[in-house]
Amino acid sequence: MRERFLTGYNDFVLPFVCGMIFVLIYCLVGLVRIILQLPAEDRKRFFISLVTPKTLVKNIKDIFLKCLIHVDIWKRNKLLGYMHSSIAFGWFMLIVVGHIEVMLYTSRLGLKALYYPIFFRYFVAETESTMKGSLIFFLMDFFLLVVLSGIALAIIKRVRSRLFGMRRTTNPSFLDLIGQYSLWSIFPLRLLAESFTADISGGSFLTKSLNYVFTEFLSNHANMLPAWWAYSCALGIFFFVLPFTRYMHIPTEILLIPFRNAGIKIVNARKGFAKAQVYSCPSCGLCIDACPMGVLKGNIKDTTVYLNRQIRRNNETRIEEISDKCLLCGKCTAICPVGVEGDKLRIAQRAVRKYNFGPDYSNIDVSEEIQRCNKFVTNQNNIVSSSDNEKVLYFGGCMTALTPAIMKATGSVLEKAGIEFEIMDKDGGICCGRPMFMAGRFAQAMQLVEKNTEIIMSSGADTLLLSCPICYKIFLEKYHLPGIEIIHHTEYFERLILSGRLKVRKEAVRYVYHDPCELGRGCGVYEQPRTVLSAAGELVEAAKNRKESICCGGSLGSLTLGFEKRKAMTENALNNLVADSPERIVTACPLCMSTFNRYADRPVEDIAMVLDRTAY
Amino acid sequence: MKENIVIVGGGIAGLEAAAQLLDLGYKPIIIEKSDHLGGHVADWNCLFPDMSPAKDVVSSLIARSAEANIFLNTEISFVNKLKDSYNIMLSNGISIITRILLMTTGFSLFDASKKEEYGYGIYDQVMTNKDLEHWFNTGDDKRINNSAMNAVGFVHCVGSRDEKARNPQCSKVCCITAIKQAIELKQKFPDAMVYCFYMDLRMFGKKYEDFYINAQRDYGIRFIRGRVSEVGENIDGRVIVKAEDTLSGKPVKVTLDLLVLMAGMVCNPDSTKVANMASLPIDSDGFLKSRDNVADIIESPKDGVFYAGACTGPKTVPETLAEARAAALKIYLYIKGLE
Amino acid sequence: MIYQGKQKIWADYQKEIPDNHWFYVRSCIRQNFFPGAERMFMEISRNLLGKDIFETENHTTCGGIAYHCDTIPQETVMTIVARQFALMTEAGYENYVASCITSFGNYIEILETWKEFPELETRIRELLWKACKREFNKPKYVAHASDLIYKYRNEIAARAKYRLVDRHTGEPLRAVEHIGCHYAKMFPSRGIGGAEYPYVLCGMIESWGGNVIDYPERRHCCGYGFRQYHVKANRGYSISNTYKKFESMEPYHPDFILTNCPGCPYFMDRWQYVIAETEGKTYGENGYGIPVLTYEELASLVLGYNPWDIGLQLHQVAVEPLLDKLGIEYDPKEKYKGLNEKELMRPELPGVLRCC
Amino acid sequence: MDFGFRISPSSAINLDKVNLEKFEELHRIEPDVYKCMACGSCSSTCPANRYSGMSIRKVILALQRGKEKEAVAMMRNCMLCGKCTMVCPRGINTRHLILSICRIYEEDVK
Repeated sequence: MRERFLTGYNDFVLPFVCGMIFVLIYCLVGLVRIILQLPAEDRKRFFISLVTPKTLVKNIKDIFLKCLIHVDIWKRNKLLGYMHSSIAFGWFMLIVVGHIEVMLYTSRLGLKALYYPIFFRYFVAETESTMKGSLIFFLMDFFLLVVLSGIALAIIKRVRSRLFGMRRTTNPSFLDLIGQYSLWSIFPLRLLAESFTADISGGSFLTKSLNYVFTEFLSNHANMLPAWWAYSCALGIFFFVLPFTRYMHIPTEILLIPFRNAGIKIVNARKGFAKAQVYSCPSCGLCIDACPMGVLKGNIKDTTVYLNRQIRRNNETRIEEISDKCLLCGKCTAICPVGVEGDKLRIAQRAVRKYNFGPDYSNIDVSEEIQRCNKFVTNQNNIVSSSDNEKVLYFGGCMTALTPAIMKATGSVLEKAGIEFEIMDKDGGICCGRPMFMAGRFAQAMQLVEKNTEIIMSSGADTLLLSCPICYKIFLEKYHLPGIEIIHHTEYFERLILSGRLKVRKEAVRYVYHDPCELGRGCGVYEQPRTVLSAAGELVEAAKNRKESICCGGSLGSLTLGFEKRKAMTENALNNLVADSPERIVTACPLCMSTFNRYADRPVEDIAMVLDRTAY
Repeated sequence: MKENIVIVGGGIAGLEAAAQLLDLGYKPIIIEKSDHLGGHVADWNCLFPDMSPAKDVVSSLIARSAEANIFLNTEISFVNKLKDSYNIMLSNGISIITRILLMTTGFSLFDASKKEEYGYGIYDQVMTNKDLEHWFNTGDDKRINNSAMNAVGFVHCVGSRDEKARNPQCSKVCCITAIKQAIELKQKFPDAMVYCFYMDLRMFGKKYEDFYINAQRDYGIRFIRGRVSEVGENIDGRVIVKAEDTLSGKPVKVTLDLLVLMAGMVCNPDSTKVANMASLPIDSDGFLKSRDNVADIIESPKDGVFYAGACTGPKTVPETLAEARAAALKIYLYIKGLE
Repeated sequence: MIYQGKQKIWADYQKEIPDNHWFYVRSCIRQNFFPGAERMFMEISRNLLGKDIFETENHTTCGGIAYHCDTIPQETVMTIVARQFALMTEAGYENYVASCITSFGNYIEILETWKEFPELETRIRELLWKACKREFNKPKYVAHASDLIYKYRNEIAARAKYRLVDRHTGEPLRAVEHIGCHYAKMFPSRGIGGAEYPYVLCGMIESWGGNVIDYPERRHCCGYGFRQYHVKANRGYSISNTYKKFESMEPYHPDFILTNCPGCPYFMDRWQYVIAETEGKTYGENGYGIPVLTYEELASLVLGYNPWDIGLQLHQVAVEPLLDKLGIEYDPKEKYKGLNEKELMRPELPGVLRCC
Repeated sequence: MDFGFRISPSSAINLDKVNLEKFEELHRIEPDVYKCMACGSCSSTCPANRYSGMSIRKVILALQRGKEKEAVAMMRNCMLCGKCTMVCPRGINTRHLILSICRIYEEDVK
């Protein structure tokens, strides 16, 4: 191996070197800014996590599996997974092997280290006889082939996205297109350039073979330089546009993973962690198919991928529209390969909205409610009755108030199991605060949380039972109720059945269970309702279920979706549920129940109602 | 087929019944007191809920009933009851002996000047629903000044559901007519504020509710629940309307460039006159009394005398036409029974 | 405004008023408010027109104020009225004329009630007999004194010395007429011209040469409303109503207001002073108020009586600008002289409202 | 001069003088606000009703009558729970309407 030029330099490296330097500086500045934007506490936590061995290992593992191998996409669709990992991992390996090669065969690199690993073949001469690193030659050609296969798939995907399990894909912006075309051209041009040079610099099965083909009709080595120029230019263009395209996700995701592993949450709507999420979005468009609003074509541009794009463009009008329209079902978050939290990001956008006035609950006196709910307090000294029974306080919530059948059925099931309970909001209660929270008005939501906490804490209960997943989520996340177990009725019923306190008669009825967004994706409760239903009848599954369950369309999350617009979503969700011809649709959320009931062609019930019918 | 059938009234009910009877092979006689056929509908411009032109409805009815014997400008002078028939003397000197009499005498529009507090006929800018339809038809009314129509009000239930106006029943069609006219005015004067003062809104018919929602959402017509108590005239000739906004429990006052009174339907005095001559009973609401208000609305208690349309109470156009068809069929069966 | 439309309504609401032989009952409060008014009624109808108007010092209040203030039960007010009718019967009269609008309304209401509930009339006859051993016939005709002046309006016009025309411009004077609420609002058919467009005062103004103004709040109450005024805490409500009327008539620049009720002229006159003091606002020309006259005073003025003889000095709002317009001569020095030529006390001049 | 009483402001609503500029702005964002037919379902189901007299139907009316202060006071205890949206027979998106009112109107109006 010897270097062909004394200088070790040719002008064609300039486009690449400039692009490289630009993108590195850009990323560095961005990194520093994002870290500075984090709240001080989060920043500290981040730095500590970087040096904690456990998180360090996890970071490396996650970055390798997610950024290079794209395991999440593999799980979803093999072809799509291969496409992503072939490009990412292949390119990564080209860079790694390229560097090894340069380090093995050259000394005194100096500034040449900037471009030698990329354009090494141009600067060296290698004869067959001196070729000692045929393995390396082979590896380089192999990974180039891998990347090229990925690029080929990417081109096919643009035309036939259905082959990759995607119905719809993102509409690229102009810069995205430039980035994409330059990315696509990098590797064919590299192949071309290396092939032209292969007789001088050596090559393996791919480059060498092509070289033979080329020399058949293009024997002049002068053809070499334009190919290398083109290759460098493609790289340069790609790097220059990278910060302004979706490809920014490549560097950002490497930051996002340690952020997430450090347990950082979105605080500022546009800065810090939120910004990292927005820039991590690869515009893959998986969220478009996931979005329940997608049944109406007009809503496609309101999916998370477009939210990220608009946030990057600071288009306030569109940001507001997109973030207010969302049902907050959380499905885009659940399926996002890079972990952009579409729902939380939107709530954060809602939170920055300016209101001239807002609610204030300081005038609300809860003493009457406290009086009503203190069944478990025996005397005026606030001593809790010492019975061995559970002391269950049942909070139906606003939505259950509109579906009294659920409240009645729940009460009846509890009675059958011999549970002592008190209904907290028999005559109307105070809202749990979740709807207010979803509207981004956190302080007001917390005021409601405080009011309810006061009532619950003075009730003497040891269990707080909820039948509404909307309430359940905020109770789990924002309420601090020491000594009181917060439990959803699906979980509680399962416990009663498993412990034998509730006997259930199994009937020959086919039930399908709809996972409410807030209960499933929101609180991770998937199994308990299924156990309960399996005890009461035959459980069949919806076409898309659990993490991928489709929102009923009634969600309080959306601020702007009108009643009429929701109809199509509800019907779509119903079609999904009846895939396996169930006789009855069962859910565990009063809002889902009333929404489905509006358009369903078969009975829709809450799980409590099923249990009330079958338990004894 | 020699049977004489006398239809009293050449409004849409009379014309429709005549057309049906002609189809059944009879040659009915229509007696109309005015100089034209079509009655009140002929004075109207468009009909709810599809805004179909009234003149199309009327002209098609006139065309279909053209073969009948039609006496215009003719009133009934007296009616003699013979053994099983009636001798009807007309004002033009002709007398007809008939066994079958179909009353399609319709209604009268409530005389809005009787609601003195609304100042119809006294204040310059007050008109009735009928005047407004006339303007829609001809564009001729000095009360409507095309360049100064900033605020317009509609008063529902003028002379309906009002004991003081001695007309306690609901006139049925005014609610939807007011909404129709409000929309039409708003279309002509998009910048005008249009108010409807109502007590109840009775949107009972096909597509009426859609019409109402349109008026609210698409035309921004303001509905104020409260009966107008009194109307005064401003120094510049505009009218000041006072009512209670019963939904907020506060008196409300507004200055308008035009006030349209939705005059209701009352029994036609001429109808009562003929009824008296033929000894037909009058119901407690002043309209003709049917044999039964549920099952036999188109039959009088007397054999051979039938009713159709608004002579038995306020009716919409489709209801009137349906009754006219039913009456024609009933007459046909009645004649068959006689033979 | 379509004048013919009003004429049609006026034609519908005419009532029969006998020309002569009336039993006259005075108002409780008018003699204090505008003492010249009732005296001039007697003067004009008896002395000038030679009508037979009988009055007796034995009559009392009709009980109307107490009735409308909810302080006496219906039987009581009916018995009081029955006694008045008994006085009329004893005097041999059948036609009953009241000076007060509320009285007029009260009589009509009671007669109508007796028509609907004859057993009530029987009971009242018993009560009256028990109380004072009197019996009565119901009057054949009940009229308000303004009905009579309306009836005599053309006779008065024929004898008039002045017409309601501005001497300087030759234009008819602009007059606001205000009818007492109890005149026709309860029983429209009992008032001349009905309740919505009463003609009783319009007729006088028209036949004496003036022009009647119709303004948006014409029908509105003057604000007196017994309970509103009698309870001091409610007086703000009373004056608010008067204020509303003045605000509404202001753009028409009326020359005077004509009334036929005891309370209305008093409150529309005195409240102009209070409005001027509290709001700093006056409604006449050059800081004056709008003179408020009773129909008797106006009749006396056109007939040429001396303004100070008919009690115009007792008005809060100065009448001099109106007198000037009418061309009526008066001696300002005589204004506060009593009948015996003795100087009465001069009232203190208000701060805002301009007076002479 | 103090007489111990004054002209009290009229309680009547004068529609000629009501400034509807803000309401028009609200209407541009919430066209459905005109659809309310004052059935009262929203008020009867509202959990905040018993605390601040909240009734979105009254709020809509009060804003159209220029009674902004009254409307804003009623909204004080709204919890945004969405029951009113659920029960509205005319499908008005009351929750967003409430948020829009909070953005357009101000608390300290005269």
